[in-house]
Amino acid sequence: MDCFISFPKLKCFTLKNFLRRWSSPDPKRSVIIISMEFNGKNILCKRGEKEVFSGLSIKLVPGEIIELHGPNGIGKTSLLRLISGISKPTHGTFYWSDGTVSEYPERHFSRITLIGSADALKPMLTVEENLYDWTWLNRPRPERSTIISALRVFGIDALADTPVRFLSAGQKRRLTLSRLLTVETNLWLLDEPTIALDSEAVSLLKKLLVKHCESGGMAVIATNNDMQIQNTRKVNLLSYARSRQHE
Amino acid sequence: MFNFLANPARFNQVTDRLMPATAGLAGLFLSIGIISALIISPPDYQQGDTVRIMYVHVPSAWMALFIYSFIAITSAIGLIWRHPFAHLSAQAAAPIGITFTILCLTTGSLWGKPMWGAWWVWDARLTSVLFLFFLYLGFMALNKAFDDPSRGEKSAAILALVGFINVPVIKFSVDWWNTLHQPASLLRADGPAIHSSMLTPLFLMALGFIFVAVCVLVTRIKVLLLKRRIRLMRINGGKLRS
Amino acid sequence: MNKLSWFIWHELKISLRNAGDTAVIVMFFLLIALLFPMGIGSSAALLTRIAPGVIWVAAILTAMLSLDSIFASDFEDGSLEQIVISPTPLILIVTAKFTAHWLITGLPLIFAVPIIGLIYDIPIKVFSLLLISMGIGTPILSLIGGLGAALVLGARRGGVLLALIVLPLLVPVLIFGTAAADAVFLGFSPKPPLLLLSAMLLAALAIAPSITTLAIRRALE
Amino acid sequence: MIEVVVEFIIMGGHAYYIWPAYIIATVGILGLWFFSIRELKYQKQILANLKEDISQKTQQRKCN
Repeated sequence: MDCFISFPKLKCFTLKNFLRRWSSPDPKRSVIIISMEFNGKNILCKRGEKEVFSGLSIKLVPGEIIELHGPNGIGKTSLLRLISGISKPTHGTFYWSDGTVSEYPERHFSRITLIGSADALKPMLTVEENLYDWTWLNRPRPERSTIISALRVFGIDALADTPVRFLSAGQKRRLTLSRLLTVETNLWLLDEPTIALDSEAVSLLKKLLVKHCESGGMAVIATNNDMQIQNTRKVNLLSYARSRQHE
Repeated sequence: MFNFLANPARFNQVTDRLMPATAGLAGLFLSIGIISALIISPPDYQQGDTVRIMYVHVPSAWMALFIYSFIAITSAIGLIWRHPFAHLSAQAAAPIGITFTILCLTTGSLWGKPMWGAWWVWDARLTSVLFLFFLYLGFMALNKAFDDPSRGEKSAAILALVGFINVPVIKFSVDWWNTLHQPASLLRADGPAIHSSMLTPLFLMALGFIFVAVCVLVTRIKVLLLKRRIRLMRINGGKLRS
Repeated sequence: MNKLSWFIWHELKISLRNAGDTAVIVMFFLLIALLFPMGIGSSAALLTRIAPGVIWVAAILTAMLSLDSIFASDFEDGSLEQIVISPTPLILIVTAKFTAHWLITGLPLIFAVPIIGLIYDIPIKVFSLLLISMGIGTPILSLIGGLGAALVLGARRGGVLLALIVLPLLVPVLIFGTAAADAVFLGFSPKPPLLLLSAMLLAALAIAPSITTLAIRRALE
Repeated sequence: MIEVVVEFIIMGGHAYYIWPAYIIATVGILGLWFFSIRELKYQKQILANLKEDISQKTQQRKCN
């Protein structure tokens, strides 16, 4: 019989803890990429009540890219959601070299950028407003110039004032990816970044990834087709799978 | 204590042994209670024999409130310590609570007809039990509203907590509202102090109700455990991990 | 503080871009208030007597109507996930969403009350009390309603379920909101109900945002 | 003897309210008890069948 979760002690909830965990980064010091390891130890992930994978440990060294491979439903997206901190793993922990994610969630969130399969864009807002508001969500008040330069890199700065509902899927995907430029974070989590992208955008994304890794950044990419970037480590989740379909 | 009962296998062993005892006690208390309520206790000098309905109405009101606080406490445990067994027992207790609320409302209106001449009386306590009924309904509806049962349990638990904070507020505001719109001449139900000879059947019936509730709660928890196990077996395909 | 005001402006931009929706909400409020005389008859004395209750019930139903959209659109297009994993505390964003909802649904109702006041010819004293009680009471509708909206995130019949969950919790607001305005008819001072209403507002301000953050985190898990 | 019984039944003229109240109470409690027991047996039945056809499936997998 599967035994239930043991009885963890309730961490004392003091104001000091609350303030320490939720102190937003001081705006003067913009977040420089501090080269820092990130790893997770024997993670067990459940989707609903179904076990997806277990006993997975992952180690990320600065300047390294990991590509997650495996058939559909193996848990690539679930692993990205676990790393990003949206959902907590049933067992196992993720930790940076200076503390676990659950102890300092706010510091963890300021070090990652998640580009999910769904573009989180508001159709009625314009391109620039979408990017501006998303950047202000993650960093103290950005300047308009950084937004426009990010759009220019992805070649959609001409559409700055058109509402997003008039954009094509590829343009929307470029707008979502331009978020990587407005906010310098250590860890990029990309979920199927190359869908709906034309070849020019894909090569642009590869160049950005390489530049990001040279400056000490890291990336985890969940994708089905190979990205052909040099020093990427391919991790196949099949060996950790728990579900009947993949055994 | 929670960790000890948390393991379903151990829970089943313990409850299998205790079940006949509690069921017997429930039957015993109920029978003595009914006999003393209907025959032994004297009719009230003011209300005559209708006071006998009180022996059913008041304990079911107590049970309705008691089970709702049980649900709130187990939900709080489930949320704070992420204890799925607590959510399970809260979900198992809800139908029992809602039955006692319905019992309380029907016997209340049956008592109101001879006393105040109307089936539904806007008495403060009766109205707050009516809203308690809707709180139960919201809890059960939210429990079943999601495809993924663990999602349903969590949001229903949070609703139980918020509802629990609200029960005294609703009671207070309905009291205030009642005194506001109260036509002066109504005879207050609990005017005369309850005579001691009426207290014994009241407590006997209350004890009987409590033991019945415990028995049914344990059976329903077993039912939900079995359902969970069957669901997991279907998903994970026959390979029962240890 | 500027992050809060910025996100309120962000939410207002989204709702006001298609301004038609907000006008629909006020029209719905007027329509409900105008339906009652059709059912109850047009004897002036009766209408003025029930006017505060009618206006409060209409305000609660209108709030129910527009509560569903607070989190549902963000939940579907994935921006709720972006909000949860951003360094800004979630409680700030949730409070901003509730204030934006109040500005879109609560405030226009208070401006629509004078029109209904004329139709029901409410005396000036009752009318001013009604405005004050609406001013204190409508934020509670947004707060507790928003909490309900977070609970039904991703549920099958979200709209109906939201009303079933939230209406019992709003009963005290309805009782004290109407009592404040009825004080003139029943001849007692309106101060106690208004004070109790503001006490409820403070309690809702304390409880609703924090429990909504818990609900959202558990919803996305 | 019969008048005592009859007088007990009419309950001082309020028989129409007292007896339905007690009947509803007993129906409520017995119904609660009966349905949960029936559900328990039903679920045990499903579990038994499920275990059975899983053990059959594992045997088939072993032999082919």
